[in-house]
Amino acid sequence: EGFTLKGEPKIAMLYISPTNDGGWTQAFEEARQRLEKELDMKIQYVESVPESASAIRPAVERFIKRGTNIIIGTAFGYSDTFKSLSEDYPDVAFLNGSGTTNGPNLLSYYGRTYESQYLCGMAAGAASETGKLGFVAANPFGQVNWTINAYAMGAREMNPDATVTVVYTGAWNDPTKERSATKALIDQGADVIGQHVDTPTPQLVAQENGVYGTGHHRDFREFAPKATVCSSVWVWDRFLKNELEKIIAGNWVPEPHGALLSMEQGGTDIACCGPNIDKEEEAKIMAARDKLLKGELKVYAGPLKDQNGNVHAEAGEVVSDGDLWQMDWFVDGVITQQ
Amino acid sequence: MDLISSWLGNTPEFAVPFALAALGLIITEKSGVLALGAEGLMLVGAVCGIGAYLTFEQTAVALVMAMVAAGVVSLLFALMVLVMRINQVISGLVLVFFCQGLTTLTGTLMGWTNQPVPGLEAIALWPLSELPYVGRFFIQNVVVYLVPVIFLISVWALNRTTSGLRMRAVGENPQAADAAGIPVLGYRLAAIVIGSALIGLAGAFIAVLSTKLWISNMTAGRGWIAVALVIFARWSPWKALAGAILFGCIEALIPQLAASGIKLPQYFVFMAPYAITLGVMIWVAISKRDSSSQPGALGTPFIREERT
Amino acid sequence: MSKQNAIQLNGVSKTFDGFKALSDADFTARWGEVHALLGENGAGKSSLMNIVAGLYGPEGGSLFINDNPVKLKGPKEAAKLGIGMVHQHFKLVTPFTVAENILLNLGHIQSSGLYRERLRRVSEDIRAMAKRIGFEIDPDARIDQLSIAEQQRVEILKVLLAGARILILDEPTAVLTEEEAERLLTTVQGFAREGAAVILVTHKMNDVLRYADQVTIMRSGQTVKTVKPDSVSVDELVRLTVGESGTGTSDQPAERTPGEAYLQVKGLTSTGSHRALNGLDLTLNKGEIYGIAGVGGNGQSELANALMGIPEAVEGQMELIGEGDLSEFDAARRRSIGVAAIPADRYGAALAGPLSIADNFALGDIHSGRYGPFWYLKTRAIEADAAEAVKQFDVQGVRSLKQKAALLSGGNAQKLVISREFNHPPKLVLAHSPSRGLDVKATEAVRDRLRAARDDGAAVLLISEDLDEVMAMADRIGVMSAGRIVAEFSQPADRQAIGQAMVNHV
Amino acid sequence: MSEFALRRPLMNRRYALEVRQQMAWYWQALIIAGSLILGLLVSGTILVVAGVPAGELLNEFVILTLFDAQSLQSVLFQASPLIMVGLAGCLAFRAKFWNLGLEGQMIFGAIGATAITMWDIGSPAIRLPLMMAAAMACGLLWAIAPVLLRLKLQVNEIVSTLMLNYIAINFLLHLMYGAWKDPKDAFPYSPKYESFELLPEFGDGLSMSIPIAIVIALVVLWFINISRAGLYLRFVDKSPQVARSVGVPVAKTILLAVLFSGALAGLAGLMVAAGQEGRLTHSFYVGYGFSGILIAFLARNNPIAATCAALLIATLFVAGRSLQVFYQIPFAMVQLIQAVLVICVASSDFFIRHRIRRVQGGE
Ligand SMILES: Nc1ncnc2c1ncn2[C@@H]1O[C@H](COP(=O)(O)OP(=O)(O)OP(=O)(O)O)[C@@H](O)[C@H]1O
Ligand SMILES: Nc1ncnc2c1ncn2[C@@H]1O[C@H](COP(=O)(O)OP(=O)(O)OP(=O)(O)O)[C@@H](O)[C@H]1O
Ligand SMILES: [Mg+2]
Ligand SMILES: [Mg+2]
Repeated sequence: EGFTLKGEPKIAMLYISPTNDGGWTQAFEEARQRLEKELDMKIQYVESVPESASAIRPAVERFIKRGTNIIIGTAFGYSDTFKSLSEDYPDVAFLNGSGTTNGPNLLSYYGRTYESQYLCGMAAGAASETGKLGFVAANPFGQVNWTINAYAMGAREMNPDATVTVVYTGAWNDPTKERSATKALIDQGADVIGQHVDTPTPQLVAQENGVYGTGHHRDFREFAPKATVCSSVWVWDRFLKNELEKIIAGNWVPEPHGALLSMEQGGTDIACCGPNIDKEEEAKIMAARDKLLKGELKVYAGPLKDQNGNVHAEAGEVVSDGDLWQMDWFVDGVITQQ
Repeated sequence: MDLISSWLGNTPEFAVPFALAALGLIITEKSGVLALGAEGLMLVGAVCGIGAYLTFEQTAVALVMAMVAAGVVSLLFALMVLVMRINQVISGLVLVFFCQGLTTLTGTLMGWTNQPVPGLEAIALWPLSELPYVGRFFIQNVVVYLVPVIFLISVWALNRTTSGLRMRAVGENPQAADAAGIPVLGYRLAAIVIGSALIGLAGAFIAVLSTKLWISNMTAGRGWIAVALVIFARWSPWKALAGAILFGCIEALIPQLAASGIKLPQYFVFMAPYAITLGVMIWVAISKRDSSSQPGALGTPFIREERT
Repeated sequence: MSKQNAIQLNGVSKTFDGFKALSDADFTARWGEVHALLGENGAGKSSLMNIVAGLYGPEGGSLFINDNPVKLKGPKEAAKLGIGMVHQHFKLVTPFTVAENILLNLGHIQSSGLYRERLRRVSEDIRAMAKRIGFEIDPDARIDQLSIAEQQRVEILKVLLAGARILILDEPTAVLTEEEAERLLTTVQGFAREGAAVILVTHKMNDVLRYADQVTIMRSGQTVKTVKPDSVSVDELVRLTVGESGTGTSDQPAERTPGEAYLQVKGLTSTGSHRALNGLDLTLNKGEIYGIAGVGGNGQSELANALMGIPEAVEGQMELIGEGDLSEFDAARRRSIGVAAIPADRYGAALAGPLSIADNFALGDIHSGRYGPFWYLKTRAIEADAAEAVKQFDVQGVRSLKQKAALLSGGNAQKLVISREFNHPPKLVLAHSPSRGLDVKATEAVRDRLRAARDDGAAVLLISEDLDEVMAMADRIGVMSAGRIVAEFSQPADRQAIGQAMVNHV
Repeated sequence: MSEFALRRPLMNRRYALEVRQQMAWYWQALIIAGSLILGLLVSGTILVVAGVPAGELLNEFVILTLFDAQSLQSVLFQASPLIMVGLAGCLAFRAKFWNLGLEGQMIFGAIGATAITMWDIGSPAIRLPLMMAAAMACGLLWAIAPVLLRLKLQVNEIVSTLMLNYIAINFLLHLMYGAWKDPKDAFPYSPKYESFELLPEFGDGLSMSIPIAIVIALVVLWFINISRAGLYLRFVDKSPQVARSVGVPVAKTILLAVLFSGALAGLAGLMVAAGQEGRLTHSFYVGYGFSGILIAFLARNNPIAATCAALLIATLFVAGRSLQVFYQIPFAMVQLIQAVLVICVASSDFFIRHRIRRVQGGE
């Protein structure tokens, strides 16, 4: 009934950026290396494939031509092309990170980053002296906004007066803009810098200026050990290992609406805790993590209101996945240009 | 007040690359060579600066190597415009394109992408640094303080030395300069290399001292803004410096506004530097500054026995 | 010995893009003499002297300076050997000051000190030298603020201060008034008397006769003969240069009754800071040739540009009676009215050198629709017409109509312009130095065309710096000086009086 | 002096460079072909140095790219917008207008076409033609400002068109992250085009954009070779000063050519959006601007040659992906190779237009 590979499994990954981008793609690259060991097979990859059909198609087709039958993408911009490729090549399994399209042989997956970012927000709230947090974000849309709101809610868990000032840089990978955004936030008094961009620049700037920060994608203590108090990290290998084993075993049935992975399912986790967080606070964060892992804590559970007082979830309700993707509102404590 | 103080404090960091690149362009163009390759040469300076730092761990070495590298790459441009006499506009564009490819390639193959470097300590110019509002303007790294010195030396060399006089003569009227026994192509070569080295320094400043890491195409159009700056500055280094500071102010203001939480249509704010560049160009054109300050032979190749 | 050879050139040849400009030319000039070099346009005078000045590299032949064989690598070496040349087209950097220009030229002379100091020293030297040779000049003046004559003085100071002992002056008097020319030539004669060698390239027989000790005549890239000027007659010199007995002044036009007025110019004035035109008034009648004589640089080009529609900042009136103000018509409109323009600068204003003869020809009649509607160009019709015109106007050297116009020789390029402009019988002909650079035959052909147009009732304006041409062609002559017509003469006119008018008003 | 000569024996001879007026067409063709081959050899060497086995070059670039139906399809798929921007480049450069704003005009073209889909203008039957018209109109509009500024105020078009690119990019992002994001998942791209809004396919998966591109190439050929505008353009290009004095409507000709150029760039935007992506995305335009300029230059502004050059560049793109996939060679290599090719072809001009001759000089 489900999808079964013809012939030996041969896997390839398509990255949107160079493997050493320090963030999103590097997290995938690290997962790939772990997967190679765990599955004991070679996994090919190609980096810097931009989000345009005329780039993706030739790359994928070249792989398929040489026998690859499992293709793993890593960008939402691959979604449409992967959809049409999956139709053209029904014998090939497609997976696409942060994608939006699905099918009998295509599964898009992403992590509920708001869970780990909620915990990072808690760490940030704990580390902050002033209660003024800054957040460097790429572009204003659902995926990003949900981390911002979760971050603010986490921070307020530790410090009810905390505020999160957000600067969007308009780009995922522009260290120049990230640096100036971070500096501006610090200039305005923020003493912990959260981020949802792809490079470690905000953490580097935080460290240079003697303030704290929380990372995204990977454990940024590698770059800024004195500043990074917590990082939201991808644990793609946990999910991909599972999924690949299912595909290799045969009869794979991808989720029809894609996989939006909770911490429990192996999407994200945290690397915690860095400096300026005492034992008590750390315990509190870890307890919250446990609850999230067990599914006892839901970040977007009601009652939930935005800054303008609109109710987005009644008590006992949870914001639906569809609404999460559409999120264009902010909770109290978030200060933004939007 | 915080906003003003930190805005002014951040301005030099944005202004310096514009200033250095514009100065480099002015030097090259004073010799009559139309230089459009700044965007590419800045990238060369940027990637080499980072690469040299990662190799030698010495900021000064990194900056010097960046200048050398940009100078070396500019030899290709010199070959195109001086020897092959290829159209200077096309040569400039191809140089940009070439450098974008080359730097991305080197950055990736050498693994220099996204490797942070520490940059330089800021030095406070006491007591200026204690002034209200403008104090932070005087807490900068040493290269920022060197910029006025570089400008002074360049202006002096251009206007107050015989070599500068010869170089300008070559740019104004190469036939006359040639008849006076001045090696036209030699001076043009020197102008290209020296100018490009400064442009390389501008790129290295962005990568090594300001952003403190390399990613491909990180100059993001600043080289073109420098080209525009030269046009509004009418080839005057001091006016170019003023223009660079103006643009530095604009660029520094954008994140400050965003961080202050003032509600603004974000992508329109990102357009601002480009829109303002365009606006200033139009304003300069309407106010009809004397166009005679453009080097007379700008963009025209020279052969001795060609009749003009 | 004072009469040693300063320069000796043996069997020099030089080719430009396949065209032999010099073939086996010999030339000798001695210390202490003024040596004139005479020859038609394109004879190779400037090329030969450029070789001496180190600017052009010869393909063959040898050069001796002071009886020593030398091979020049460039102008700097020539300067070291004491050779200095004042070029036909000045080699000055216009936005620079006089002192800066002269300092530029001193590269071969070792000098120390700060730039400011050197500039000051040069300024002093300039003043001293200027005084010595009898004129005044401000070392701090910018070149573009100087008159042509003053610029020439700067050129002369330039070579003198560079220590030149062999002075080459390429057509120095072409741009000067008679008075200025006289002063200049007396001065250089003085240099020769002091022992320098002076080579004077010129077209003017008078200069040769009055100032030169020797004269060498060049014709089509070769030196024909070297003689003492006092040993030959003017007719002989002319015969040597032109190669046939001098055409002299052709028949003077008979007195004729002019038609009604057609072009009325009133108060034409340049708007720029430099008043090249200064309230010029002029009336041109149908069926006459109106010649404008005058020393070059008195506003002739500006007048020609303004009338021909070549961008020029002027104000004033240029009424075409019955049609309207000429300045409001663009070039296309002028052409459709019947205005033909023969500009002085053929490749700057009339012919696109890199384009084909057919393309250049097509412009003449493109707007009338003769060559098809906008969306379709009748290439065949153009080529047929062009072929016809080329034949009719005897344009030589046309290998194919697709050949670049730049490949035509000067005279033939001019004939091509005329063939296009006269394709439809014109009502107004504007001709600026139409025979400049043409040989005798081509000149005659062009003049015949202009006369024929006049006889057909067209109004012809002939602007020329060549007084002989104006005298030979014009029915009425206006003398232009300092941007206006200062005197008018009807034929038969007194040549002496015209000459007086030309110089007296400067 | 002799001492000097001893030290620098190579300087004994002096060479003069002179401008050559004419060269037979077959020599010109030979020189250009030679330089192209030289460029390919240099590029090949760079690739071998970067790690591609020399024996595989031919295989990767020629056999697997051009003799494989699927790859060939990829090449054609990639080529049509490149042909369009190449033609746009030709038109503008013929008028001596350095239109570096091809990307901005593409973006606006695609925005115009997408506006038609967003607002459901016109019935499905005429939707696609409407989108094309809108794309051309918007591309043209985005080119008006720089050309008028240049004609009226002498504002340098290189800078103005580039600045307008950055403005267009940010405007696109503004739409993508704002009003025009896909309501389905709020991702930064427009809603998917309906099937009748896509450029149809014909035959075996060949997009309609190929025949459209070829037709447009012919139109451009007509414009610059057959219409009167072509004659005017030749004057404007070769001797603008003469053009003005002999009655060529210089300003109008430039305006016409540049607006046509902008319209074609707009159409290229539509070809990517409706032919490749199936919607407006935030980065669809990347790399086309420079490629368009280089194609026009390689083709000497000749529309037919531009079509061929676009195919060459498309081949390079597709083969470049393969290198990226199998040899881990960054795609930037393709950009480098493009630059090398252009430098080589540009240099060939030197030999066509000049002659080096030995003359006397020195010792
Ligand atoms: N740099 C050059 N390039 C091409 N052709 C040249 C060049 N210089 C001179 N010629 C050609 O060589 C020939 C001789 O020119 P030259 O300038 O020496 O003549 P000339 O005797 O000085 O004439 P004129 O009296 O007009 O100054 C002319 O036919 C001219 O076209
Ligand atoms: N670059 C060139 N390539 C080929 N032929 C040329 C070139 N330049 C000139 N010629 C040819 O050489 C001949 C002489 O050219 P030049 O311009 O010197 O003529 P000229 O002797 O000055 O004649 P005119 O008196 O008509 O000006 C012409 O027939 C012309 O076609
Ligand atoms: Mg001459
Ligand atoms: Mg001639």
